[in-house]
Amino acid sequence: MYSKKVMENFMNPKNVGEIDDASGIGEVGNAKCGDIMKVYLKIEDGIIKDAKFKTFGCGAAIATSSMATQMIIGKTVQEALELTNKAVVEALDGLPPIKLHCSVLAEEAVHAALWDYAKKNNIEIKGLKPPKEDISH
Amino acid sequence: MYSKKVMENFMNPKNVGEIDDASGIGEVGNAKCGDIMKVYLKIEDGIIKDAKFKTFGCGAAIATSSMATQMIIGKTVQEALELTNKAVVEALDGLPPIKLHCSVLAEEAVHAALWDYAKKNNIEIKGLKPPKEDISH
Amino acid sequence: MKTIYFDHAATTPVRKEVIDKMYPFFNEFYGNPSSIYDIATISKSAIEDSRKIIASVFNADAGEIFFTSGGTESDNWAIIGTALANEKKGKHIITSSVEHHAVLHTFEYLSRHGFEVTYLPVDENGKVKIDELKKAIRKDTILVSVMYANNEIGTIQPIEEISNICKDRKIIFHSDAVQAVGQIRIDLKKTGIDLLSMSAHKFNGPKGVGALFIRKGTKIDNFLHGGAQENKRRAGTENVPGIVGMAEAISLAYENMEEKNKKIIKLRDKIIDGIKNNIPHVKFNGDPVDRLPNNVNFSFRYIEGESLLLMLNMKGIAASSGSACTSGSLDPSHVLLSIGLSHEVAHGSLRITLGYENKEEEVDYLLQILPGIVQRLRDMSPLYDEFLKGEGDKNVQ
Amino acid sequence: MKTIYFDHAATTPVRKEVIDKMYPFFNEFYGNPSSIYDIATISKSAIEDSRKIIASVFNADAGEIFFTSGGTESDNWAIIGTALANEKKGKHIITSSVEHHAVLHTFEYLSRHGFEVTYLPVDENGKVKIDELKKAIRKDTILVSVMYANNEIGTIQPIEEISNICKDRKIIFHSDAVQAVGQIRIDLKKTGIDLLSMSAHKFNGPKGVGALFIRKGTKIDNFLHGGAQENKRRAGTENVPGIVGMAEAISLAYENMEEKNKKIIKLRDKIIDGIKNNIPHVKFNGDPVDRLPNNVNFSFRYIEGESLLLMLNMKGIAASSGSACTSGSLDPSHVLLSIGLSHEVAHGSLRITLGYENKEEEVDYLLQILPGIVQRLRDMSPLYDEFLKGEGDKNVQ
Ligand SMILES: Cc1ncc(COP(=O)(O)O)c(C=O)c1O
Ligand SMILES: Cc1ncc(COP(=O)(O)O)c(C=O)c1O
Repeated sequence: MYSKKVMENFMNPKNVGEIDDASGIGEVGNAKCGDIMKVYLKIEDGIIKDAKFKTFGCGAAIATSSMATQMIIGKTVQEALELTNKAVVEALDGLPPIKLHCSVLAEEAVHAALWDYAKKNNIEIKGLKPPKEDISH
Repeated sequence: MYSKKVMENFMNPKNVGEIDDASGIGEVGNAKCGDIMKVYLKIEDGIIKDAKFKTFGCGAAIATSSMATQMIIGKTVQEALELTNKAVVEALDGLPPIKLHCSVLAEEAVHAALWDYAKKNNIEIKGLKPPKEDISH
Repeated sequence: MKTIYFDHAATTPVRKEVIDKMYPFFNEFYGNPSSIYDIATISKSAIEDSRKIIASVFNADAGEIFFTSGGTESDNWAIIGTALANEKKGKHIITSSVEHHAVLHTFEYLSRHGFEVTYLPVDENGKVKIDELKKAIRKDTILVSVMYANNEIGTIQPIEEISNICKDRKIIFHSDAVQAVGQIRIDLKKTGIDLLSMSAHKFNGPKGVGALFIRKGTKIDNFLHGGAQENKRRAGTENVPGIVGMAEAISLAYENMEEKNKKIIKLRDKIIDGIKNNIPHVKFNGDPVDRLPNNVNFSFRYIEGESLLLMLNMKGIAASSGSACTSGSLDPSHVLLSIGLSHEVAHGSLRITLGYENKEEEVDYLLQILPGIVQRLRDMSPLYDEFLKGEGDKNVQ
Repeated sequence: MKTIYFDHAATTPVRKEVIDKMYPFFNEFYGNPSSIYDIATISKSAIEDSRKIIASVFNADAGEIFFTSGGTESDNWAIIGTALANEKKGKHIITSSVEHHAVLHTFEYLSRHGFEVTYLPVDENGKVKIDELKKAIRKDTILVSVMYANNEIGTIQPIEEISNICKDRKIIFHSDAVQAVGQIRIDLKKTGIDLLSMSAHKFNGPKGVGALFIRKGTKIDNFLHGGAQENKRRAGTENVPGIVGMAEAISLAYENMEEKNKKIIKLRDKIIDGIKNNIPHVKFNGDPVDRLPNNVNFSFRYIEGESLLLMLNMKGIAASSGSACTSGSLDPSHVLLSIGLSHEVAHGSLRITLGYENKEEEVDYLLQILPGIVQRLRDMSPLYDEFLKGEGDKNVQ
């Protein structure tokens, strides 16, 4: 069902955990649908120094969290914003069609964390929209 | 599907043929339904001296013709009249349910031949009913 | 005594190669394809690979092939599924008078539930009359179902023409190709059939598995309701060994088909000529040209089919008949009656259908014993008597 | 790594003895049972012998057993067949909210075609509430369908009571016994079930074959239309190897059943106790007493089922979950929601179902690795975080 890359990222996910003094935290999804992703970002000088996650969800949800956080570390905020779910899926060598929503969730989680960072620091990130309010678990 | 007895009587039927100077001839069934039996009887002093048949029909039709003619040879007319399809079926060690009508046909063929004999000789055989008129092939 | 099997239209032996492919799916890769662990994903891939193999034979897309339990289910699904899904457009449906019961009885079922059915007549070779089809089509016609090739007399229908007529009028066209698949090539990109039924056991695959081709975009309801299998179109745990076996069987059947058919047609024509030349009072049934490569069908006057089969069986030959006695009903085959045979002649029919494993010696043996058997039965027949005495032929067509 | 197979409710491996019985029917006795020559009469007898074997297991008459392509077809036939045959009496039909989709989706189909459906609620152990059934029955109720045992949580329904209620009111009672057959004894002379569905692959028989018991006198329409097979009740060339395999599998399953069940119940209870005692924040699902001998079902809070299955799979264990992710839909199992679980808890369920070939070592291995896997996933879970921080439990049931 899953590619080798997905299984690697699921079995040995990178960046699991929290960041105590996170610059921004984003949480998306809801337990009703079976997926919650919480992403922590450490941002310095507009660069993402660290990213961590906690995820409740299926194999694809955990693997996309792992991959998405890996892909944004070291990137600028603007670059992180431009990370699409498609890029995450490609980096994982694909996902089954019914699992594509997990990659969307990962994209949204990163955006939500960036939104939180922007709000806290009272800055504007061009092209960033407010996260949907569906954390209803 | 068929018992050994049926197959024996089908593969090596007894009494196939005609009797030139038959005392009575009976033909029943119709080609539309796939069965015609024609029975020839040679009757002397109220005893069935010989019986022959010609049959168009399935294995059961041929086997019951063979068995029925064997069973009446040497019998009195009255005894022949009393030969039931059940007795023929038993003598054949049974027939599949959908083939029981063949044994009925054999009984009817013997009756028809007896009727013909009675008519020709202007005698009455107790309990004998006229054959149904369905020779419509 | 080894059976000489001449009844491939009824069913076929499963090929050794097919059994070997099926085998591991019984107790090694037995997982339920809907599950997510390894032995289950192996069954899942096996199904998807089989779907691709089958689709490619017909030049179709894998997503257009849906596995079923056999030809009957495919026919029922195709017909009931389109009727119910399109009944708002109209309730008139058309089929031919020579269809298999899996189609005919399904139309009868629908006619009991508010649909109006037209049964198309056929010509004396068993072909649907195109003019009659054109006349039968109405504004509210939603479905035409005409078989690809007939199971009794082997006649191949003018499918291309029928499909064009349906396409022009935007009517869904189903074809029961249970007898055609595995015997002749069918290109579903070229021919506008919307729904096509097939059954694995007719081409040396296992019994209990078949498929329905559903052209993309065809409006059809589900027939078996339940789990999400087959892209949510056909519920029920998949018969994995059966599906794998079906794919292997179809691959083998279409491998060098032209070459194999040449051989089979030679045998078929040898039987046809042998019977025509050596047995009097016979009638050849079916189309002489548009005919399945493996089908021979004759009526032998004055005798009845079941007795003929029993005598052949005693000699080790397995064949079939349109006689009523072999079907458990009173009437002989509706197909033989539809092409104009009298009941009497229809009762005396013999069908020989060849398979890839038949040999010329077997054909020679049949031709050697058949005349004697026919004569033996005629010698017992009161109808033959009448004929000899000159009173008969008027009755028997 | 050899798979430790703990998903026998999904499907089972075909037993060697069963395959051996099936084998000759693929290419030795391959004849179509409707034909009259020797190799065909052998298949015909094999079917009738199989029918007798299966009937005797249920204390039923052979004439009451009809072969189908599996549990789904049996369910569809039972429900649609009785609904259509009895619609003049009424169009109200009843089922439970914890049925398999093969039943639920068939009821939904009928509700789209003019029938009115009542879905009975269940208690927290998954049992149908008898009072609710009595209340639901109306003058125009023609069918009640309640499964014998649940496929997810293993709860055995009060079938005797339900059947008595239906009998008193002359309502046809169907029971989907796909999960019960092969695991517990069912006496159809004692219990007034009118229609009972079963599927061979759930008791170490082959996939793609099942049966429907139809009590003599039950009014039911045909579902698959076509040939005269199965006493003219179910058309389609019979899956002879499948049928023979099903009979062999059922014989083996019911041989020394009590003894075998003792062993299986011991393993089952070892798992239940092991999980309860070694893993915190779990919920046991299903009835603790009226339960299939082979079923374990737990919810593990704060984690999601599919990840759990994937981790178990990496350790060589095959199991199942009611998680939405494993079903391809968004909602978790309707069964778990029906017994009152929140979506969140339902997502974290694990089903372990045992088979005759499972060994105690396998159970020990599961109990050894499961706590670590659950903990690993909890350590990744934001819900577990919240719980630890004391803000969580209010949300998760
Ligand atoms: C033309 C045709 N259609 C349908 C069927 C039904 O197929 P099955 O018996 O595999 O269900 C058959 C064969 O029996 C057939 O010859
Ligand atoms: C309770 C129940 N009913 C029906 C079915 C359907 O059976 P099948 O998949 O064999 O058609 C299953 C299993 O999938 C089941 O567990």
